[in-house]
Amino acid sequence: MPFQTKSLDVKAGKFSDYVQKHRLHWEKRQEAPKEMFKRAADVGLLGLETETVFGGLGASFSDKVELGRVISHQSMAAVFALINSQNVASRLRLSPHPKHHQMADELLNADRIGCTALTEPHAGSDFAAIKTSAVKTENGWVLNGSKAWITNAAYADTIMLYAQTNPEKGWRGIASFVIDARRTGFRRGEIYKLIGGHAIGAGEFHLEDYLAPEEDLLSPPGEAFKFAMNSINGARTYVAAMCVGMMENALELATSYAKQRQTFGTELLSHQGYRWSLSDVATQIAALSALTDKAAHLIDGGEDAVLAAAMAKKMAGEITIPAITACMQAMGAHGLREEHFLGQHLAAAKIAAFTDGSTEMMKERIGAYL
Amino acid sequence: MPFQTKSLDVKAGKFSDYVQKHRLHWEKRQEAPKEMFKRAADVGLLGLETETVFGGLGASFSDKVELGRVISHQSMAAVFALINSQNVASRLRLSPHPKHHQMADELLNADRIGCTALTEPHAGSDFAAIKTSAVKTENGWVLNGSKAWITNAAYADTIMLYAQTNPEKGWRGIASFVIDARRTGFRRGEIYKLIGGHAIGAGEFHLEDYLAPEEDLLSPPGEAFKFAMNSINGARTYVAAMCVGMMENALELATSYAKQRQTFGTELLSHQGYRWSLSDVATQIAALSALTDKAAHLIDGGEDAVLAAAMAKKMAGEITIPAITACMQAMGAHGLREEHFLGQHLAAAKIAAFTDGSTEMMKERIGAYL
Amino acid sequence: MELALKPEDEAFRQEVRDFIAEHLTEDLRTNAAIQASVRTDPETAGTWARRLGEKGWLAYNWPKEMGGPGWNVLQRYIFESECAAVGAPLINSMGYRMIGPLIAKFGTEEQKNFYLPRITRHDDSWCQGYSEPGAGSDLASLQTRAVSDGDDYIINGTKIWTTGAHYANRCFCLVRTSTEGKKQEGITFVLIDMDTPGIEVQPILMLSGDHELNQVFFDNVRIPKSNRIGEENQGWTVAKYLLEFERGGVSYTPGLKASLSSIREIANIERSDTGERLIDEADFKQALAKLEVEVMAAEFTEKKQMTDLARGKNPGAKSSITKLLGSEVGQRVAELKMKAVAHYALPFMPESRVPGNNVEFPGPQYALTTTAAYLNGRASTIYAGSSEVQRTILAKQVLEL
Amino acid sequence: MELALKPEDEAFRQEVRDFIAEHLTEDLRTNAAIQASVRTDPETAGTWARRLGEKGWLAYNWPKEMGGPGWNVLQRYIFESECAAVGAPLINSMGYRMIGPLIAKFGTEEQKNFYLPRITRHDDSWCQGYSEPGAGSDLASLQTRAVSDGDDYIINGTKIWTTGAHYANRCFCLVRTSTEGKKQEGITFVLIDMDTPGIEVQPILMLSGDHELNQVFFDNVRIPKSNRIGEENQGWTVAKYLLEFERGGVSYTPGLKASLSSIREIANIERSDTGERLIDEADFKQALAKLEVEVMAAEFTEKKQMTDLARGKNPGAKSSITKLLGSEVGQRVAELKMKAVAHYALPFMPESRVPGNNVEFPGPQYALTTTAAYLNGRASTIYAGSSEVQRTILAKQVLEL
Repeated sequence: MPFQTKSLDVKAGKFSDYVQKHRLHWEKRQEAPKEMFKRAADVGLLGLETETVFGGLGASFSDKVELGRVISHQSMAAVFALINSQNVASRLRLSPHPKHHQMADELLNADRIGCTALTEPHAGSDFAAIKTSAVKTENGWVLNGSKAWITNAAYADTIMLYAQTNPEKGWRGIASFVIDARRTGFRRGEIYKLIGGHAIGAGEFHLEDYLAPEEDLLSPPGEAFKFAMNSINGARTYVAAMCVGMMENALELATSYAKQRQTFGTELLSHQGYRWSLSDVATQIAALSALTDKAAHLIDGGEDAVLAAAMAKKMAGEITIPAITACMQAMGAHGLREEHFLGQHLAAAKIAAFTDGSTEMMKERIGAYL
Repeated sequence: MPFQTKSLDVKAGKFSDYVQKHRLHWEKRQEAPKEMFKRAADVGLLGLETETVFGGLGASFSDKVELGRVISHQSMAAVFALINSQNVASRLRLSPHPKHHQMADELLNADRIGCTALTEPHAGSDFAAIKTSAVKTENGWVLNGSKAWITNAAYADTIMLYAQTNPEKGWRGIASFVIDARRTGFRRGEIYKLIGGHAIGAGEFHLEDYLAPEEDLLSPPGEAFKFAMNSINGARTYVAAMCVGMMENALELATSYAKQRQTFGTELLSHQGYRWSLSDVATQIAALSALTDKAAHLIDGGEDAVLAAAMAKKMAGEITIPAITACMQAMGAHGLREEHFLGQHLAAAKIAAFTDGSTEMMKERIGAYL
Repeated sequence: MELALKPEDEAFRQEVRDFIAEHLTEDLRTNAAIQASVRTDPETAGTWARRLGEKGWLAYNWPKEMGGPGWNVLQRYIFESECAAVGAPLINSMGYRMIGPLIAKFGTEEQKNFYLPRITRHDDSWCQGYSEPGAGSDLASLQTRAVSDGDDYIINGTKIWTTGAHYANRCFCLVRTSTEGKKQEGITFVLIDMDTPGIEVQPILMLSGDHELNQVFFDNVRIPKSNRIGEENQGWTVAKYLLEFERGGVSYTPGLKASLSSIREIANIERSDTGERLIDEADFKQALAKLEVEVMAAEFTEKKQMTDLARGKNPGAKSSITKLLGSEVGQRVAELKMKAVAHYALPFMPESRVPGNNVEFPGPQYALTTTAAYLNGRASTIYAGSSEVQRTILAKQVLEL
Repeated sequence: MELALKPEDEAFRQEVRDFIAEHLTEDLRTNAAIQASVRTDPETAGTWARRLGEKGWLAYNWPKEMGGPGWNVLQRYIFESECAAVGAPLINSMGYRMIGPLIAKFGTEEQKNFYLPRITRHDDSWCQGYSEPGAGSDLASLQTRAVSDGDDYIINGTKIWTTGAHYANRCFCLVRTSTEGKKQEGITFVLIDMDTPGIEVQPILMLSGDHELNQVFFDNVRIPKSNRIGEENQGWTVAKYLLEFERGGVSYTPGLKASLSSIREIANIERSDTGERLIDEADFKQALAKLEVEVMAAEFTEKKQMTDLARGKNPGAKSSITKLLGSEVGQRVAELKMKAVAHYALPFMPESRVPGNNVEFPGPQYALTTTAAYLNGRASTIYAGSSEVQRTILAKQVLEL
């Protein structure tokens, strides 16, 4: 679907060019690229879903999905990190407290970097089992615990964090807080080196008697969980769209390689076998695109997108790696060259298959509808 | 593997030609072809595994597998029926009673037709649950019960039948008997019309106070079950080889069709896409052949073939239908024409996937080794 | 697995349901249920077609100016879905889907006035004379000759794989009027009445034993030139428009969704080898879920394309994607249904699928047509441009390889 | 999943095991275990190769008259299986598997006497100069020129995808000595010492970040004509023999079986998303069983072909089947292993796979090389004749299409 937001295509193009130029370097230095956020701010992408009255673009969810797809041509990890930060910026605008709006302003400028903190070292897929505790005192909430596999953990300082206020209540006890990493009680932990995913800046951090003032309670117990569950349909949808983007890129590389080879007079890649194999990839891309578009459309309309998002995520988890390897195979040994970034796409597809509910979890979710 | 038994290739060729000439007619009249056994007797195939001293060919198990493969080019159902009868002929030679040898002689001449009777209307895969009862009296054994899905049920009159002598003992109570359908107490039941499988003559029969003299007890309780379990590895192996035969036939049809089309000057089937698709079929045939050869070799050597046979059967159950449809697809609309018998091959492949333990059961069996 | 509809669409769906409930009588439904072909028998299908025709819903894909109901894309899809869900007879759509839109585009006023109303009422049964023994996927090689003789053409040659030629009364045909220039340039599009002297129809039996296909022979068949659609030697252009229409205009997914729902019902009843309900068996459930996703993806792809069509855009080469998805997913659905009915897939009793028969099928009703439908479905990746042709089109026109 | 061996074979296996237990020291084993390439680092592999060479087991596929142990097919297979099972270093086999048999067949007595003993002792490390930027799967298009100059050739051009060129001291090479006639007819087979002036080696990094491949540039490189194998312009015949030997001579399945057994171990430890052991999860178990069957089928196919080879039969085009099966099943096995280690597939720490490093990998040891091995394994369907080339050979020479 074309972008609905005015000039978002131009912004996306500019940022894509920047990512393409730097992505190999980011992988090689094996560090999350903080400067990438600065560039995203210059282009104006960190306020993607922030309302225009607050200086953002006020983009629809469909546009967010489209942005994920387009920039994933260059690097899924980069746009995944970017969207993670902008999610916090737009969420903070719903807060009645001026300090949160101040933080959101800084997120737009990349003076702050945002992230959502949900998973923990020993609670991967079972969200309700998180152990990070929030205890209410007269000075505010005291938080303790560790978070793991957190996107942007390398630099994020404005964190939408989920914690348990009452373990006996299960998911009803979970609340969300704004955590300011510049305050005492926050300690950054290990930052993972992920193949094809250094730009994600994934890693861990710890809260040690971190004191959150009362107004930093973002969603009270009960509501936080529902908010997270709603937003996960969105995440599944844009992750699937990112897979579309990577497959499109692989297909473009393979087809342009084929044409180039033809130009040099060798007929190697004019063979029908390659053409058919790539046609199948094109067909799968079309089918997955249709699913992600549909899910995005439902979410934009405020309709139930649980099934459509789960289906898109499952299909993405199953077809992306075979589709990319088919394109690599069509390029022969050239497909193995580092500069094409196809190895990183493969690795990112693997990350996509795990994040926001694994392919196996999607099967369970869809199975429940059978 | 080439035939080891002298001139068996010639016999197999003669019978194949005969089957090819009549198979469509047999399907059209929707009846099991009794005359087929007469022809098999003339050629000398009904004594395949019968020792040469008894007038048989004394062929190895590997040769039986090879015969299954070769004749399945024309009709899996026909050779399946034939092998079923010869199994009884060779088994009866182990009996010390002259009357059984007399019956075996008649089986060699197709004056009798043999079959094995195991499954029952309500005991499909669970052999130990059979209900047909055998009660010992002073005049011999009195048998009562019904058998279903029995190969050659249309005409068989010499039946190796499994019955329960003591339900409390489970599989240890099961014995096998020679049943002579010409005696009172035997009643033939419904004969199934099976797509692609009329030559199998599958159907039902009933025993109503059938009196079997003591000497017609073939394997006593306990031993019968072990004999059946051993022979099932053989059955799984030759059924897999029959699938190889059908795939080979489909591949031959598709390749010769392709060549013929080239001769007429159209380039339709010289396309690489078809060639690659058919090459994949050739590769799968080679792999399954290797498995069936190995299992046959183990059985010939008296070694444990449970796993190898189960693997061959499972692979056959999974690849045969897609391989045949790939060949059909390569032939375009011509592949759909009745005379090529490809629809019957497809149906027979479906029968193969069920008989002697379904593909799902094979998964369980292999899973136990994991 | 349905997504929400707006109130006005709900109302429309109810209207369709009411009509079907009243006019799709029990006998029609039963006759349709026991058949496995891409069409129901002509009598059953014809009756249903004429009932729809009276209501003005037969040519449901036509705009008002052509004499159709002028439905939008969603309404058409609802109509198709409702028909598929209750198992309405599969009508010979050669008239309203194929030749109708083409006459409307290329026909003379006289041709339009004569044929279009007849099509909306199902007065005729049409067949398509395209493929020949030496010209299947490579259609332009066709050799059936039409020689000019005053105001007539004299036709000689043969057409093959002609669905329904044994009961059709009219045929639209591609014939060669010139052997000069490129082979595409000497082709002309004509309409032939099937009772014209010199036509012989020979049956070709399908894998399932059903009779649906034919070979048609033309021996000095004389037709008036007024039966020509478009100019002489312009038949390829006419036909190409139709081929894209055929690829793009057919919705596969309403039928696929109905099949999946039937598989779910079966899997709730049948048991696996290990005794558990099939729907609870891990392998089966996994295969079913995979197909649910594939069908949903195909559905949204189809809907996207229908939206384009509704906006008057020619889907072009992209219609190859819907054809590939619809037909190949369809074959996988048919295969899973074979798996679901297990042993019941084996009985071969084609008579039990003939309306009015008294042959009892030895298994549940839902297994009656499963195998035959599977076998007949093999043709879906071959007709209307084989999968291989679709891939070649995609590679050439979309990937520009 | 092992089948029974005869007593004499059992004894042989024990002999191999004893040798490995004594000579495959802990440091060699550790260094091999942390590497994911088609070869181990030259130092580790070289040490192991020389130990085997001393025993007379390095050129284990050679007959006695060539200086090998003269093992039969089963003994070779046992040796390979035992090495694979304990994870012995993967030796650069270009010498004993590729150039050795070829020198034995086409070389002069002088060449045989010089090179063959050196190969059995691993005195040299060989690389193969075949592919060029414009001549990959279509090898005969190669352009690297060798111009005659008295008793020498002067070589100019470039070779690409040259495995191990950065540490090899010798290279066997196809060069063009004539541009007349068919392109296959002007090719000559030569041996080049890598320290000859004018050779430059540039690295090509793999997907995994590993360095294994190179591009080699020849700038007026002078070699004596006595380095030629076979006659001038007969290089294609020489190379073709080698290509079939390469396709037919390599056993894929001992390594695949070792991988499967490692997957089974992992699946006994790791847990699925729903908390059960991975080995008990229906989907995973199903996928594993499928691969067990495929590997077993590939194994018996390989053994059949090895029996042919042992009988002196050239496997010819059928070796394409073993190559296709081995390499494609191998990629599926690597993919399943990725699935088994789940999140541990993601960490990227190539330093942790360098012998003697002190970088700790944040996961179990069995996950250390999984992803890199998967990525490097993408090459297996491309080198030694890509899958597409194999399919084309099969279609042409076996199916005669």
